[in-house]
Amino acid sequence: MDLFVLTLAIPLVSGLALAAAGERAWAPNLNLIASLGTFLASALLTAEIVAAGPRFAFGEMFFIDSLNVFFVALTAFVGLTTSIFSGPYMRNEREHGRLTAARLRLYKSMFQLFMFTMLAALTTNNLGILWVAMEAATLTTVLLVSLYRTAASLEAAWKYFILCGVGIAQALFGTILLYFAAERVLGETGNALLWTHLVGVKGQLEPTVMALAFVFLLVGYGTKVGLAPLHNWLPDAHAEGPTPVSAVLSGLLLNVALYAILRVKVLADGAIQSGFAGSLMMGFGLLTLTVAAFFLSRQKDIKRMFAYSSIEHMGLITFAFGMGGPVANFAGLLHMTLHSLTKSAIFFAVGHAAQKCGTQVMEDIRGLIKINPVIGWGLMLGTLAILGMPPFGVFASEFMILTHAMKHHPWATPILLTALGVAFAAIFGKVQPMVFGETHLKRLPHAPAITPVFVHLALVLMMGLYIPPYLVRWFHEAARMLG
Amino acid sequence: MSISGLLWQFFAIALALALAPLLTGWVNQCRAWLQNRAAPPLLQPYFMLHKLFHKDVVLAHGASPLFVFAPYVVFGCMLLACAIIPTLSTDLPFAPAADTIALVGVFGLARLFIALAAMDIGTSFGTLGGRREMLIGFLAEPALLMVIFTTAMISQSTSVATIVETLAHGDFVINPSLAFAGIAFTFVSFAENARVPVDNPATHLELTMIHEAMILEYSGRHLALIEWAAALKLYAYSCLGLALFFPWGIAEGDSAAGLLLAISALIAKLAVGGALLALIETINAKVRIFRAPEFLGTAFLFAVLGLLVRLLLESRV
Amino acid sequence: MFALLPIDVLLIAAGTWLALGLAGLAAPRNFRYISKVLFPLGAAVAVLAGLTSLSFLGSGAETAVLAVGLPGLPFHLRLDNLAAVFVLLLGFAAAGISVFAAGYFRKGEGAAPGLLCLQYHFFLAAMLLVLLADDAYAFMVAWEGMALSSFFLVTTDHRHAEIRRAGYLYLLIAHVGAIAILLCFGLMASGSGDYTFAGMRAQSLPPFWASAAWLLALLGFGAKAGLLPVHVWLPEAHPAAPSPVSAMMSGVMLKTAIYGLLRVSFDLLGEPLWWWGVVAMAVGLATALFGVLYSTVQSDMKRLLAYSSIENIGLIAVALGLTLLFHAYRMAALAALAMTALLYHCLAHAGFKSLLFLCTGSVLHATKERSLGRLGGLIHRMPWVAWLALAGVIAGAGLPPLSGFVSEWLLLQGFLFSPGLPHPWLNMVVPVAAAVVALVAALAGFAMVKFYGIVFLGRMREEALKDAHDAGRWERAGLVWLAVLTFLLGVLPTTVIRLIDAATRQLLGAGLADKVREHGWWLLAPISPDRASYAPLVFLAVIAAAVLLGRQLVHRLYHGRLRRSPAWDCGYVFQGPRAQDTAEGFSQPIRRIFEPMFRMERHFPTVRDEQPYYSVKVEDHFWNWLYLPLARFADGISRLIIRLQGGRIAIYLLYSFLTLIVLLLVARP
Amino acid sequence: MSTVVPLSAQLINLFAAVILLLAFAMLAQRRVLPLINLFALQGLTLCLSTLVVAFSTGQAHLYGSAALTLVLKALLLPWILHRLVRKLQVKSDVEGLVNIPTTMLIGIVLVMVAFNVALPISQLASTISRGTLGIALASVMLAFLMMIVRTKAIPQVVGFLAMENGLFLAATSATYGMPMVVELGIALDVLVGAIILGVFFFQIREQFDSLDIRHLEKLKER
Repeated sequence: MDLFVLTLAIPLVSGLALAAAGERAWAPNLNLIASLGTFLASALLTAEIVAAGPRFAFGEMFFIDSLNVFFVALTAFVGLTTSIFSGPYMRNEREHGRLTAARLRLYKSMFQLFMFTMLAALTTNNLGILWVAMEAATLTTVLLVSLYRTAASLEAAWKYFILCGVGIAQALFGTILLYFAAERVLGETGNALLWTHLVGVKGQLEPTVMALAFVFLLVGYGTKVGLAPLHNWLPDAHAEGPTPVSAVLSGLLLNVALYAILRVKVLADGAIQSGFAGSLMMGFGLLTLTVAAFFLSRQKDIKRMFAYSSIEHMGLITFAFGMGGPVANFAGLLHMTLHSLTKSAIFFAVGHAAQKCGTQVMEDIRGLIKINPVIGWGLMLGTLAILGMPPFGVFASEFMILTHAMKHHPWATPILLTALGVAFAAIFGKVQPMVFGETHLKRLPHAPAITPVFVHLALVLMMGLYIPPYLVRWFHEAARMLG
Repeated sequence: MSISGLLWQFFAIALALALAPLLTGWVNQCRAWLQNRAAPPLLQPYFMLHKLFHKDVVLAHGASPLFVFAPYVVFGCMLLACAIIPTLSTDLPFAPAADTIALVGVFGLARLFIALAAMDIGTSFGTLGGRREMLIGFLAEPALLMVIFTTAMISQSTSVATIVETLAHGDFVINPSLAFAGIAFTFVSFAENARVPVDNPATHLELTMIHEAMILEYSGRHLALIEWAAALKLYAYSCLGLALFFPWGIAEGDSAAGLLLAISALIAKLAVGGALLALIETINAKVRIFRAPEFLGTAFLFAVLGLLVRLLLESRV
Repeated sequence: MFALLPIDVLLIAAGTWLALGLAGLAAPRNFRYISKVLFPLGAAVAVLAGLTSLSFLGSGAETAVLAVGLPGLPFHLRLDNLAAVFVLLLGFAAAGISVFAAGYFRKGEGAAPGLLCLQYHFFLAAMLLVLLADDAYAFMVAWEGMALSSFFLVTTDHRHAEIRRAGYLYLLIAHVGAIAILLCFGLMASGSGDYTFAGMRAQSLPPFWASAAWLLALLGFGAKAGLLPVHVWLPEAHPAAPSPVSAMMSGVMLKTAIYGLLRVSFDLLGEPLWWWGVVAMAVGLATALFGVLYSTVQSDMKRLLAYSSIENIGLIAVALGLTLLFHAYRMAALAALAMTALLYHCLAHAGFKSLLFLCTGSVLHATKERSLGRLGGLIHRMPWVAWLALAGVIAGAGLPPLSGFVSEWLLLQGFLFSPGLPHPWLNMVVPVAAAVVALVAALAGFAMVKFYGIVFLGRMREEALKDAHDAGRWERAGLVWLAVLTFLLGVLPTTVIRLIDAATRQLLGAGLADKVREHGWWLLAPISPDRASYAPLVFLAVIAAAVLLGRQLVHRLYHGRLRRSPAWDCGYVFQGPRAQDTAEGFSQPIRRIFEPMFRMERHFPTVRDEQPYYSVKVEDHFWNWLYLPLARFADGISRLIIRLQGGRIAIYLLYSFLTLIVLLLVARP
Repeated sequence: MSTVVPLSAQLINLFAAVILLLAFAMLAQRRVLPLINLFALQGLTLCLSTLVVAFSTGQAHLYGSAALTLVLKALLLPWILHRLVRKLQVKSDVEGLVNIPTTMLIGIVLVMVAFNVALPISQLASTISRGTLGIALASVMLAFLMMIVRTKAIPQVVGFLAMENGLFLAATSATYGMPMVVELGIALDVLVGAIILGVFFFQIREQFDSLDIRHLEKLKER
């Protein structure tokens, strides 16, 4: 069977099945198996694409090239580790009485459907379908955010829904404008939203229209990426949703939204020829980075803080892609990968920590290293990794971004330096006493599923010291494609 | 390094050992005369030393080996200082071992040991003396070094022998910088040798003493060594001052005639110098300990002025 | 058979350290295995590294490339003479410290020994890699690895909030410094985009950008070295760490920062500008004076030593400034003189400061006490530690005939010739700077007397000190090793200078070795014996002869009788150990004379006090002048910015709306 | 172009104007049920406009779009909203953050902005309905404004849906509609979104005893 079809079908079918089946004993296993299956299919698909080059599926509706296949693999991988993590985590939540069986069913089903929408958004060749999938991704996660049905989680979900809904509406307007511009070149063949066709004629697209379209798309999808000042939904949703959801929101949804912007940027760049899109992204990136860094220092809730850290990194990545060129794009892609691995690892550790301490308030979490050294070290190393400490890989991409900025946009470096310094001071200052220090809590008897944390961190560590050549080739190709 | 040179070197050391107490005695005598007191005999310091060497050492219970060891080190340091300062001749085999900067180091080493020894017994006066000594030390050292810098710049050398040779035997040049340096050096020597107005070697008044406070617990041969070392230090400073600022008469080679002349010149200069020292001590009052920074600050100022004058007026000669 | 190059040996050494660290994790709680097997092995590796670089010194550079790192930028490594001097320092200092550590870490104290072993050996390996790195990425990875591993070591005892705070401050400043270094590399590579050091060497920057890069380097490396005003972490972190770690940080890690500065200033940037020298000298003088003044007023023995490290780093920076000046004006011989002073002081400080920190470790173990006010008289209980510490104290006070004096002597010699500078202002101001150096040296003597006198001499201020025990065998061995190094560095300056001359020659194209070699191995005369000379062996021999002869003569001519009695103390009857000076009392003159330099909080007792007490707390002005305003500023900004997140969805929508409208109105391609 | 504008274009422009008028009317409407009715009316107008375009251009798939609009926006969504209002017993008064005249003034400014932004694009367009792109953008913005100024959940959602109306108008006016598969996807999303919103209303109502979103202002930075 076609690997691509499998990759998309497994989450869709299992999501529907989980919704239909209800909370049975085998449901968690099905969830896990489905994620595993998706991952295996995507891994094989990746191998196939790497070996045989880009391909279409379902006519020209889906298109897998070296840019998105690596996001597909990453998405499936994080999806898998999140399922592994969420098994014991959700069981504990249920034991604590925070969730009912019905909600667990909702969670599993929606999780798989969310994976489906992500994968569809990544692989579609049609910018309209991309929009549809992005909207669907919002819809599948909005109920997950309010899973606990607390006042705060409802509020968070409502804001998430409204803000992202409005944002995505703007993206639709942008898509319409894009279609409008494309139709003038490609004619009414129905191919005018197909990226593979668009990219061929990107130089002929009307610059004025493309500029407006890009603005709408950037503001629209940028809302989902969490670009300041459109980011306001993000911390609330991350903090109030269940931790696995925070992990995938941070690790995957933001990436996919950014991916959508990147696809459009290629077209805008081709049409406008003046670095307009790049400057806009750089501006947004810097603003986001700075704003998020200053938000960090006043956080009290641990998940909220790491949500802001995600915003910060999205800003950095946006900045990198804004700079453009093979090096910066390479760095941006690398940073996206590493950020999703690291951030989801952190959320796993945070989830366990918060569960053990029974709170998300950082002042009440102390001495994790005594309560559970594995969680403590996981959180510590994850934090250090996300802060860009070598030898973790995040440093590698930050190294490239900073040095590239130094070379081409030296004016931006003081801002970058300030923001990174402030972020470091804020995050590390909060995490250190949580991990170290005295605590009155006792060690808990049962061990958590902490393997995903260390698998992620090991990967991140490896990328800091050694990026396998095939990965490099692949990144290079993707970076070149982005222009 | 010739045999005769070595001999003259040892002779210079022996002369220092012999003359140092005499100088102290001479200063004391002059001072007594100036103060209308009956003067002790000129040889009184020798009697003192002899008496002290005879006495048993009374060692406090808490004394550590460092306490016993320190007087010898101090004595050795002062001896070394006397060995490298050209008292009679500039051709000293030991002189290359230490230049003026190292000389400051030697005094510093002695100071460190005596201050540590003062703290060793653990009495209130000992530590008090130790800290005051170190205080004077860090105030005096920069000034002394600036003085040395001034002279060193004139001769393009920090070696004492070379400086003296340059100053004594070069063309006669009026060096106003040397006047400043000389004043600064005088100030520093008063402080370093525990003299009025910084310290009073004749008092055991608790609140004012510095040097005496440090050696309160010493007795017998240890005390004798320390007193002798103090005399040597005075001698060394005097000789250094004389060598730097009144270098005439110091022999360059090791001819017997030159050295004889040098000895007589030295004794004459020391006699005058000692009398002047007594005079200055008499007409000044001891200042409070916290006026000492001002006193030595002035010395430092003079030294820096000397340096600047040297750089401004004399450098492009 | 293929021959192992020195660089290979060093790489193997680094690898072995990493392996030893991981081996510690294999049995993290097996105490004997870790302390008596792994640490001594680590010491052996350190000796090997030291010997390797010893044999290497003087040969041409060797390079290697490791197959890790970034794509297109694998780890480039290079062993040249500059690196070799610092590897020598690292190896020999680390050997002593590791041996000491084998006896130092005790059961049941703080973290699991395996973890400590891991962090410690990673720290060593990272430092070695810093010295060997030959491209920006490898350097940064090693540099931050060094910061990270030492951070974990500093917070070994993380139960105390102040230790955590110290660690936090340390890592924060280290990280900011690292970003500055990264930007410096970025600047240096900006033309070619080649991030290897070879690439940076090959290109020359315009003066403006070269200066920017140099200033960034000064900031970045200064943050690690402890230069003003980014020194604040140092007096917090060094006391917080376990003593071997303090020794390693102070003795070795600070020197890696100096290494970095040298590398950037002389190797990578090409021709330095003269005013860099002025900046370095000004910063160095300020740092040295600040460090020594604060060192004299401390009441915690490790803090005292930490500030003393700041002082020494300041002196090294002064030497750097002098070198830069001379080099910029092409006075090669003098530049070589100043550079030799610099390198010599690095070596000397590594020896004596490690020694002193280790001594405080032994004291800490024996007494559980760090506060000077509760120590005293330990020379009676801990003679080994006390006598070995004396060597460190003499060297630390910069007195002959030990190591600290040689470098200060060389430095002052350098100053003496600064009037030759062809610049009307400089040749006047620079010699005066020598006076500050002299003041610093004298004050260092004050601090050292205070340290030694209060800890080891006098009477025991607390009853509990009677149970203090001397250092164990391992600790003693480590101390002896470092003391011997300090002694050798003190009495064999010509030999050492001939060793480090290769580095001077590499950086400046001129060296002292030829001159030095002319006058025999015992006489140090960098220019000519007429101008200046120093022969520590003769020096030592005269003093030793005087001591021995004096003793023999006195005993022979008179007698050697000795009686014991209570101390006299001017006849005062009450003589408790409390009557001795406290640490605060001892430094009272300094506080008084240099009052404006300190920020003091004092409490004076009054007549009516029920329980009268006196207390004084000395704080760093820089907190109030720089750090607190910065923190307040950042806090103020973040207070403003968080208003963005006011909770109202309407406002959020408004942001989105306004962003859109603004962009639509301004977006013109 | 001084030639006579064809009837179909006149009709389309008329319908567009009606849509804009309805957008203003919604902005001014204080009560919930009439608001929903206005929304339904807007959907109906949109459907008619699409039909005219379809008829005059012969774009077959636009008939489908029109039907979809009719079913979804003129019938289904208003019906759902009506049911919700009844079930949740929402008080009929709609409170605004800003008083209505001010809102209207801002609205007029927005219309001017929208026209200006859309002008260069309309000039490029070849469709008969190109003039309406500015109106589409304006109604999107007015809907956006409504979302900002309303403090109750249901009017906010109506604003959200009205925005979709504007988008749809834009799609038809500029490009004769998107490809069918996209249209269907969008419609599905809107439907699912509406259903989820319904679920939400119940949850919010259950939690806060009110649909006033001023209860939803707890999550913020302090």
